[in-house]
Amino acid sequence: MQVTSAIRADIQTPVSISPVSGGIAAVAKVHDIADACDNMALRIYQTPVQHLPEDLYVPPQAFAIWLEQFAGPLDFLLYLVKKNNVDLTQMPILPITEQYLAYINELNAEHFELAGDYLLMASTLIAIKTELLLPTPQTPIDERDPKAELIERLEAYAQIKSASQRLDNLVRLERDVFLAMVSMPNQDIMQAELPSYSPNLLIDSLFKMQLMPGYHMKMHTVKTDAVPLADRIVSISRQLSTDGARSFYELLDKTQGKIGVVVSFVAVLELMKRQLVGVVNADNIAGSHTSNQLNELTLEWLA
Amino acid sequence: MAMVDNAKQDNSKQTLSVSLEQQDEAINKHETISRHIEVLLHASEAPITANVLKKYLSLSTQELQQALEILQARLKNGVLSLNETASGYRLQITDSYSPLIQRVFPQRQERLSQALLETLSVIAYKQPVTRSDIEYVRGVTLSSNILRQLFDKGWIIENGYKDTLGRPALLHTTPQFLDAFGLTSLEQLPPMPDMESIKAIS
Amino acid sequence: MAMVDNAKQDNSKQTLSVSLEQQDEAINKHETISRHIEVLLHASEAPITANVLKKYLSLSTQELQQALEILQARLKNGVLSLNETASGYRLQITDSYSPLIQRVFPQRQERLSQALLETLSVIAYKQPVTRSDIEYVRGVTLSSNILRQLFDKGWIIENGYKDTLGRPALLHTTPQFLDAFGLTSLEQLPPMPDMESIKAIS
Repeated sequence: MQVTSAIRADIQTPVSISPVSGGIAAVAKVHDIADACDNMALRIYQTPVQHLPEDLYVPPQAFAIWLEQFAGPLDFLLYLVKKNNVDLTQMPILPITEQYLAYINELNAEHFELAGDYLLMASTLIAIKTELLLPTPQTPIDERDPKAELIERLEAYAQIKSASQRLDNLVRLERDVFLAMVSMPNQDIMQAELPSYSPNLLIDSLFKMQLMPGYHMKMHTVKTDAVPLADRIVSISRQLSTDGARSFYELLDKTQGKIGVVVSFVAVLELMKRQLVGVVNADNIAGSHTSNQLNELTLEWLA
Repeated sequence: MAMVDNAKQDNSKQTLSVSLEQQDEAINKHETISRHIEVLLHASEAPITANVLKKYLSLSTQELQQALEILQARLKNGVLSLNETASGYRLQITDSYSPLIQRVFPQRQERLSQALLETLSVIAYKQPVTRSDIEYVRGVTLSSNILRQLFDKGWIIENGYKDTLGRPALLHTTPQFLDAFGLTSLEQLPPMPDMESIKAIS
Repeated sequence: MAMVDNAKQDNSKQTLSVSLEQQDEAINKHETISRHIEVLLHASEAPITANVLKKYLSLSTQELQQALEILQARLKNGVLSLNETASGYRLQITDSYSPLIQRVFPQRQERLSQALLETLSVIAYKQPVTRSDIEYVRGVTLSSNILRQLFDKGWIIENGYKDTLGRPALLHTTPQFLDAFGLTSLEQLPPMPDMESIKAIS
C-alpha cells in the first residue's frame, strides 16, 4: 500500500528530476513526494485532473517488465497521451513530461539497459518544458518549435505503428499458411556417389557467423542480471583493494561485452560515491603525457 | 454423285478421328507437362516464375497456361494448392489445414516482435531508408539483432548509399518479403493510416 | 408367422442399410485421416513415425494402417510417394523424376547454404541441442526448411527430449553426417575457432 501510494504521488507531482541521476540511480524519496502532493496536482491546460487512468499505477518491481512492453520512448509517450485522453496536436506537454519523468525515475540501475533511449527522450522533454516555462523572447527565433517537432515525430511514429499492425494482420507464410515440404528422390539415384564435404566448411560457417556485424552485441541483449551490478562492485573492490590502483580498462571483464562496460562504469561511480575509490590524477603519474585519453582512466583504492 | 458423297463422308470421318487422337495426345502431353511443373515446384527452394518454367520445360505461353490449369484441377482433390506470388509459383498446404499444422507443430508458427514489425514497416513504407532513418521514426536505437533477422529471412537488402556524411547504406524490401506476406507488389501493401485519424487519437 | 417373417426381413434390411452407411462413414473417415496424415508429412521437418502419427491424430493401429493404404493409393497417380525410412514416414518425389530435377537444378545436391551450414555446425559442436538452442546461438529464427533438408540428408536425427517446458526434441548428428564430411568420429571435428584470434584478424 505504502509503495503504491508513493508512485501515485510521484505521478501527480511535478517534481523536478534530473534525468540522469533520476534515471539510473535515484529512487523517489517517499516523504518528499507525499509533502509535495498536498499542494500540487496534475493540470491539463489549467484544468486540474483528479482521476488518473487506473492502469497508470504500477508497482515498482513490475515497472521495468511493464516498460518492456513498449517499443520505445515514442510508444510510451503515445500511451501517456492516449491515457490523458487528449488529441495529439493538443498534447499538454507539461503534465505529460512530468508523468514521463516520474516513470523513468522508476527505472533503477537494474534495468538501465532500457534506459538510454528513454533518457534521451527525457532530455528532449525537459528542453521543451524549459522553453515553455521561460518567458517568450520578443524577437522571433528561426529555429523550429521543438514541441511541434516532437508532435510530428509522435504522429509519424503512430502512423508506422498502426501500419505495422496492418502488416501483421496480413495472411503470412509460416504463420497462417505453410509451404509444403517434400524430400528429394533417393540419394543414390540422384547421384551415384555422395558428395564429400570438407569439415572446414563447418568452421568457416562459424567464423562467418561470429564476424557478422553486431553478432556480439546481440549476445549481450540478455535481460536483467546478465551482469549483476552488485557482483561488479564486489569484483572491482577486490581487484582495487588488492592492487591499490588499476586502469578502468583492466577492471573490465571482457567476456561481458558492452553491457559489462556500462555496468562496470556504474559500479565505479557507486564506489566513488561511497568514497571507497578515487580517480588517480593523471598529472601525478610520472612521465604521463596521455592524460587526455579516456583509456588512461586510472582508479585507486581509498579505504 | 452418291460416290462422291460417300467419299466426302469417309473423309470427314477420318478427319474427325485424327483430330480426336491429336486431342488425346495433346491432353496427355499437357498432363505430363503439369506433372513436370509439380515436380519442379516441389524441388525448388524458391518460387519459380512463368518464364523460368517456360525455359526449363521448353513451353509456349499457351502450353504453360494449359498445364497450370490441369495442375490446379488435379491439386483440387488433394491437400496442396498452387499459389502465384511476387516471385513466381509455389506449392503450399491448403489454408483449411492450417489449424491442424498449428496444433501439431506449434514451433512452425513464426511470431514477429513489435520491434521487428515496426522496423520492417518503416523500411517497407518509406524505402529506401538508412538505419538512422529507422531510429528517428521509432525513437529507439536499432538493435542489430532485428536487422540480422530481417536480412536472414531475405526480406530486406542493402542497395546503394545515401549521399550524406558516412554514406550510410540504403535498405529496401525484397520480393521474398512480398512472398511472405502474400503480396504481389508493393502497391498491395495495406494503405498507411491517414494522419487525421492518427491525430484524433482518443 | 408371416408377420414375424416380415418383421425379420425388415429388420435385416435395416441392419444392412445401417452397416452400409457405417461403411460409407468409415471410408469418409479414413479418407479424412489420410489427408491429415498427408498434411502432417508435408508440414513436418523430420520424418514421422507411426507412433507419433497415432498420437497426433488419436488413431488406433488399424485406423492408421487403413489411412496409410488410402494415402498410398491416392498418391499412386501423382508425383510423390510415401516413403518409410528407419526414422519414420516422409513424402518424397518419385525416383523417376530425378533426371528432370538434375537437369533443371544441377546444383541442388552440392550447394549447402550458409544458414544450413551454421545450423549444422551448432548441432555438430553443441549436441544434443534443441531448436531454440540453435536459434539462441545464431540469433535468428530457424527456418523449417533448413531442418527438413538436414533430416532429408540423414545428417541429423531427433533423439530424446529436453526436460524443460514443452519437452522440445533433442537433435544429434548421425553417422551419415560423419561420412559426408569424411570423419570417422565426432572427436575428429576441427577444433572450435578461438575467438580472440579471429578478432585479431578482423
